Amino acid sequence: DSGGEATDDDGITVVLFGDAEEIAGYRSMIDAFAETNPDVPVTLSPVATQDELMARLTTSFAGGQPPDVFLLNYRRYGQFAAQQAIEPAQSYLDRSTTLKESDFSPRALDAFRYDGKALTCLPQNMSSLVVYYNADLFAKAGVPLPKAGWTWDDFLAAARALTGDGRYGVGVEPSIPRLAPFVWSNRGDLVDDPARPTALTLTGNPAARKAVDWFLDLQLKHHVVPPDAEEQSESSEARFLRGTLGMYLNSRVAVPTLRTIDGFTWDAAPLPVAPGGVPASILHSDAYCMSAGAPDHDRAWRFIEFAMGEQGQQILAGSGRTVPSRLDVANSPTFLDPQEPPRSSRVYLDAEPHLRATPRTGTWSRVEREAGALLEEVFYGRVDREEGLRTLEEKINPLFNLPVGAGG
Amino acid sequence: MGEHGAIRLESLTRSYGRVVALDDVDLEVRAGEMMTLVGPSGSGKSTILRLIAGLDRPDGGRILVDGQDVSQVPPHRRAVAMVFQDFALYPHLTVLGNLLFGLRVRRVRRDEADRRARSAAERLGIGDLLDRYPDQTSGGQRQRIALARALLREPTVYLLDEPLASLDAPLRFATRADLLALHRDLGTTTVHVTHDQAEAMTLGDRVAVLDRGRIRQVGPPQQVYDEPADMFVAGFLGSPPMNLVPGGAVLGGSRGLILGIRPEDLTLDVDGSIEVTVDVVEALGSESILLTRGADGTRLTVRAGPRCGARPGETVRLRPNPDRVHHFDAETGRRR
Amino acid sequence: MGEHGAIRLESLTRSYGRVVALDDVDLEVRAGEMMTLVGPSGSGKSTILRLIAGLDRPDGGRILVDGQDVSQVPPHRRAVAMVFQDFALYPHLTVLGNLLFGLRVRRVRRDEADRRARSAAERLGIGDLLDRYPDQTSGGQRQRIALARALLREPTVYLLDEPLASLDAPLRFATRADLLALHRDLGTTTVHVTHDQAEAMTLGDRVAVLDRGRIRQVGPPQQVYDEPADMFVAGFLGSPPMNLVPGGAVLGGSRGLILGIRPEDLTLDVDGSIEVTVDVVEALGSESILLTRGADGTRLTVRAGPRCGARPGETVRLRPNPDRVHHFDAETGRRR
Amino acid sequence: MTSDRGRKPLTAWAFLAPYAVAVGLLIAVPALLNLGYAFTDHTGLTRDPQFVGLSNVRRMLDDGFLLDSVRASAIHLALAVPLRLLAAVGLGLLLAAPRPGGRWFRVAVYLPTVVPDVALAVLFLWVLNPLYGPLNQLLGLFGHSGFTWLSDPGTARVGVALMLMFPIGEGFLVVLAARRMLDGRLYEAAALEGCGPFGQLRRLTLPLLAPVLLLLAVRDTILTLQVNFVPAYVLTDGRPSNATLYLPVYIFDQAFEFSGFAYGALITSVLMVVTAIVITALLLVVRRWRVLR
Amino acid sequence: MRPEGTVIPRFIGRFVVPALFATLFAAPLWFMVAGSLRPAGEPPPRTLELLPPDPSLAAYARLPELIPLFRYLANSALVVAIAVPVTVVVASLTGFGLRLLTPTARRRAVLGLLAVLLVPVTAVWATRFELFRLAGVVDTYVPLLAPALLAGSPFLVLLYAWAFGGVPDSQLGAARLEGAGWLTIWRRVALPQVRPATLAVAVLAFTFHWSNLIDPLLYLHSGDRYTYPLGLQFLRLLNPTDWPLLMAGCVVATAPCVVVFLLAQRILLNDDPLAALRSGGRR
Ligand SMILES: Nc1ncnc2c1ncn2[C@@H]1O[C@H](COP(=O)(O)OP(=O)(O)OP(=O)(O)O)[C@@H](O)[C@H]1O
Ligand SMILES: Nc1ncnc2c1ncn2[C@@H]1O[C@H](COP(=O)(O)OP(=O)(O)OP(=O)(O)O)[C@@H](O)[C@H]1O
Ligand SMILES: [Mg+2]
Ligand SMILES: [Mg+2]
Repeated sequence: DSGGEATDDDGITVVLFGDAEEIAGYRSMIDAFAETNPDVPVTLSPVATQDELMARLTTSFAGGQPPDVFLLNYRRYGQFAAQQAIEPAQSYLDRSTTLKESDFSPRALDAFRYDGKALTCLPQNMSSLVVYYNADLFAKAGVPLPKAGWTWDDFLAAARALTGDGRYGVGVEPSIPRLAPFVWSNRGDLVDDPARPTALTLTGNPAARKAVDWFLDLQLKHHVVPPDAEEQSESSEARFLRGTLGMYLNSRVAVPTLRTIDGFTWDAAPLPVAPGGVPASILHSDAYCMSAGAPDHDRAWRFIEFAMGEQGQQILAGSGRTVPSRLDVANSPTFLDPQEPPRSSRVYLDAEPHLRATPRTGTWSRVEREAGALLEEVFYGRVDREEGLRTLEEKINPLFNLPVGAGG
Repeated sequence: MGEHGAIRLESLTRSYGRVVALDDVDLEVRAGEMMTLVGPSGSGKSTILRLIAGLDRPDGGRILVDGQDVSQVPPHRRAVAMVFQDFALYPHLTVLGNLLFGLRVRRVRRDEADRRARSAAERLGIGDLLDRYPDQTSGGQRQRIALARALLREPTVYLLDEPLASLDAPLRFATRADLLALHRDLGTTTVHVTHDQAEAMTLGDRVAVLDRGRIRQVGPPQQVYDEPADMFVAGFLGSPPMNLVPGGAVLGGSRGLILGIRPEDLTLDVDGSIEVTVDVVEALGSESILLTRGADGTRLTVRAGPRCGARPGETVRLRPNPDRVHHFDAETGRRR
Repeated sequence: MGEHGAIRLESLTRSYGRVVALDDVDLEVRAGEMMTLVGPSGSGKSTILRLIAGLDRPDGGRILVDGQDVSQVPPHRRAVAMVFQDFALYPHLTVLGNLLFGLRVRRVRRDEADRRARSAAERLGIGDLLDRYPDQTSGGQRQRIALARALLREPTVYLLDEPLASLDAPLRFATRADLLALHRDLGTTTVHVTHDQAEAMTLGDRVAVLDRGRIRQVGPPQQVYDEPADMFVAGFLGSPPMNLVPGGAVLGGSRGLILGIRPEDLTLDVDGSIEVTVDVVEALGSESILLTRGADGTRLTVRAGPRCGARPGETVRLRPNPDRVHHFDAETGRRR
Repeated sequence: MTSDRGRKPLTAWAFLAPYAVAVGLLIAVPALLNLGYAFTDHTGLTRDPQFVGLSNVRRMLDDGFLLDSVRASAIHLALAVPLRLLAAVGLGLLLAAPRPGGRWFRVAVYLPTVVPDVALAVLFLWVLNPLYGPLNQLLGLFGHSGFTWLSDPGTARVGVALMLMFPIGEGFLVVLAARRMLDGRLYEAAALEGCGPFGQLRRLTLPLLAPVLLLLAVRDTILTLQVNFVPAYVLTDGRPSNATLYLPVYIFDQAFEFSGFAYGALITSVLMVVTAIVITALLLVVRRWRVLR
Repeated sequence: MRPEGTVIPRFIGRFVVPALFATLFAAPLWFMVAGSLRPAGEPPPRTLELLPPDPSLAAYARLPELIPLFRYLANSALVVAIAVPVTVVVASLTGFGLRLLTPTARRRAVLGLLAVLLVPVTAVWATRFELFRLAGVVDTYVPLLAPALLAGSPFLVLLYAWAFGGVPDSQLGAARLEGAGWLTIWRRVALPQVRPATLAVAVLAFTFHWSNLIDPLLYLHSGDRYTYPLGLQFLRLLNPTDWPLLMAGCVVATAPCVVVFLLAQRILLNDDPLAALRSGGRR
């Protein structure tokens, strides 16, 4: 009974995560799969949060009965891949008659090449970090609307103009994934070696340090970001919904929520570019993985083929929540539907060539989390900037060198 | 002493739901007196004590202590000490702790309190139990602890709710004497509840007989015993109880009357006027009780000497003491 | 009847931790006999009943019923019925439910069980209580329910653990007679525990007196009363207890002896040999108890007639009945 | 003692047998297995853990996060257990006495216990809201400018403890029931000795309830150390600066989030030892209460 | 009758103070209900309203569209329907066993229970999976009954032992002598007398099993066997504008527990427990 679901021996179990609406989307996709593949019964096994996903996966892997297919965020898949818990997907994709590697966003695929070459999992989406803005506020403040290629200075000027009167210019959560694109845009890097990172380079690398300071200054110097108490009183998202936040940085995930806005016009814009820098954004992606060890992965692969195929991707794109990793679907009206805001859905696709991913080592998810917590301390001025950044690196760097699974 | 603690109950009423526990009770306890309350189970004896203590409030009527209406005084402000039937010792405290409890509450200095507790314990012969917990003492010892605790309160009124009920006969006999001596020493007004015939007769200056929330008779014990005010009192006091015979039967008397005679007032006498058959002889050692039956079926209990010689089935003759035949109205039950 | 249920206890021993509850007890109860166990609290009376019932196991010794060793028989296979001191009625069942419980457990058919329960209830006069719950009945009624339940078991042995202890005097007197009548009817072997003097004297064919886990004396009640085997038995049976006086004092006798005389064997007599001062007169109505003190401080209790006329402080003379003076060894306490 | 003695105890053990089997299978075996994993390199994702001796222990000894976590748990214990006990006992005693409508008061106090953790956390996000939250507004009445509750380690800990003061239904129920078992006569005796209501509380109720209070304290200590982290997890998720990174949270993260299955198992054992020490200390401190009579 | 001076403090002590606390503790539930009545799609309120301006039940109507609400609820009900009786039986059997032990043995058993209580839940989550897999019961409801086989917690066993302590030895002996075996005595003599304890255990067990999230999460795999708490999690990550949905989900989760507590407390916390037992709580 190694691998595979013991209870129905000819079916497969698929573990997915998402909120109620996303799960409903997956459910209809699986229904569609069942129609065309009646011989492969699928047991849908959804969980809500990524924490729960990890608990579910660890328990079932440790207990010797992992699911056939599971959805994994690329920030976490490193620790699975590092232990060969995943059946690499490359050979299956190579042999596939329905899927071609070129159908997909190369940036998304690259994120799931654990050793840099062979594809481990197949990413189903590729969201990027963008700037949502309140067009009415921009008009009122007389600031030009953001457009592709705008710079940090334009961004800051707009933010300043929008701040005041109980309103704030920017809402952004202080975390590594939010900070990373700014660092990259300034031609810096988060870590010493993206393939085999051993330390954060937020202070050591001058370009990175400049980006970090610019990011921190939004709060600490320019006060265009809601301060600690304000942010805790009302999240940036709620603030934006209420029309008292000029710009809000988030990925495609926010769109369904933002679509409930009817008091003002809003749209999405690409991230500003550092002066003299390059456009950059960060990849948000989840991929289908097959658990290693099962004698036979054919059924699991058939499911993935369907989910990654045009029909599967269309169904999911319907929710508006994700950016399909299949370029043909992403460029189709299903995704770019002009009737639904944001009007500039193209910015997600335009960002695709500039997408970068954070490292995929076994301990990355831990690094990201602990670093985020410490960054927050600095961002809100709870600790001194220099002191805080130094502690951050001091505390985080040892984590890189731990073997997977070894504690602190 | 003896000047304080006069209690007056004025038309006290108390009901629990539909149960009328006390029904218009008037009672006066003189300062320094020991008053005994007797009555069947549920007749309201404990209720009276609880009302005097303030643990319960009357529905109607007043309670006066030394002429003062005390209805508004909460129990912890009344100078009343009560010994509960089950003693209500604090299980989490040693015997000494139990005795000290009240003193400490009243902020007596620690060494002074200790001295007083020890002397009270000595007085009641429990000086060597002070370090035990209540559940490590016997029933008789607990009773003394409860008494010692009450003594330390130095109250104007003692309330004792069946304090001897859980002791066995020899112990009960001994403690009864102690209680009497104590009351004589202190002269504090005491109200005392009992089920026990002997206690009722010996412990109180006066006895009040209760039945279903009403007082039937109050008076010195011997008087109540000798001249019961009604059939209830006649039947309740005395063990075995008084023989009650319809008028016109073996004891004579007219119809509409009930005649009563106590077992000790019937004597075995070959010239006796009543012929009966002996059903049962209960030889109690110190005396014998004959359960007999007359020709007309009337049952008569007779108290005879320890070795009276009568045998079950035998026919004997009884002589009633004519001075001691009681007459009751068959309708009202009242003494005539 | 009467042929079954002979019980033999052979050198029974039972300890609870360091407490020796029974210490080498031998006792024979004849078939059909009623045996009464008396003794102070904690002397092991209940333990004997529990061992006979099989609710507890002896540490050593054997229990034979009709000659059969029953140690291996679990209680529910022994044909034994027990009435507990607290009656042990099931509070969650009605009276009828209480009576039916055992029958239903023994798989008697429902209508048959019902019939039998009702007839037992009728027999004990509780036929109209069947729908009440135990706590809605009086002490006397509960006692009958417990008896009825025991009757339904149709046992070869009845074990009664202080069945009358919680009743008040008039009720106890009445129920005592019922119990006797029942035993006479059924003729089933019965072992009966009591604290009560009168019960001990009247209910049993024989009495066994226990003290600290040992049997002190077994015999017909009157015999035990009249010829107590030792000072303990002498002091325990009889209320007020026997006067025990060191040899050489008021009652004469030699040193090394203790002399005993029962209060009823001392008579007030102006020619009496003993001069005493009356301390207390307890007028019990039907008799009086005089607590007196001799010139040498010897205390003597005297039982006198109801209206004996003695007053506290008075000096009276007592005449002991010389035939009824008991002699005990001062060392061993044994009768001489 | 002969072998056939004590049929009753034998029966008693027979009644305990099913439970013992369940404990053996569902607790003892898994817990021992878990303890075994503590000395391997098990990540939870593979099936062939290798024995690595004490290397996990060595890592543990210089794990700064673990230190934070132990500190967070210790402070949490010191804050939450007294608060929760105080609330459960206080309310249990306050509401035990029969009174008209008393039932509804009791229901109200029990309610937060059945409210899902998420809802409670969401509510507390509002209660602790630095600008609009009632707590800061209350402080404002006293001229205090209020706190940014969840950004300061100290106030965040207090906030979590405050939140956990609400789901106290179990303890509350037990105190209610226990208070009702106390003999009313003792209170009457005390009143007649001149003991007022406060004295009765201090000298009777609390000492008499000591065994139950101890049981509750033990249970709450265990709950607080080991289980009660879910609402805190939702509310703060370890923030800020690991101030609320309680041991179970850290274990959960290690075992499930970071593939530190073996390491998580080791800390679990540490947690158990810590709990046992705390409980033993508790039992020793209150030994003279005669609670284990 | 009584002077003013005593009436008012008594009133405050007996009613005002308890009412204040009751309000405080009822507040979470109230705000949950109020939150669930907000019309969906509006930005979250900055303050918590006592009652939304125009309350609507839309959130409740949307729940079944988002998650298989009724299936989850039915699954939960099934689990609870099995688990609660099992908990009660195991806890009461074990508690009865403790009651029958001699004091020394009981003390030892209690210490053993304490040791069981000490084992952190995290120690057994993942390792139990192995056992369940070997038994072939992963993805069935059997693992969800495991806590029931453990009587929920040793605490409930102790609760029962404590309650059975009130059944006097003499009653057990009497039943024994009437021919009842120990199981009969447990079922027909002891259990009926501790109904308040049974109810307390049942309420606590209901609450536990009804809101048990971790066991279904770890051991249930088929989405259509999920219990409600898992379903509730799916609402947690919805947008802030969908908060009414989350609150409605929480209300749905809470309601059965409240109802069960209300039903039970008529007997459990009745001012005259004996009378309430007899009337079966009807008054
Ligand atoms: N708290 C109470 N609630 C309801 N009824 C009560 C209460 N206290 C007493 N009663 C009832 O009031 C009546 C009188 O009770 P009380 O305790 O005064 O009797 P008693 O004479 O002391 O009886 P006993 O000799 O059995 O102690 C009884 O019928 C009793 O059932
Ligand atoms: N289960 C027990 N555990 C410990 N000691 C016990 C137990 N049962 C009885 N004892 C002790 O054994 C002795 C004899 O007890 P038993 O109950 O037989 O006395 P008894 O003569 O019936 O007393 P009473 O008249 O008070 O009922 C007592 O000292 C008692 O404390
Ligand atoms: Mg009374
Ligand atoms: Mg006994």
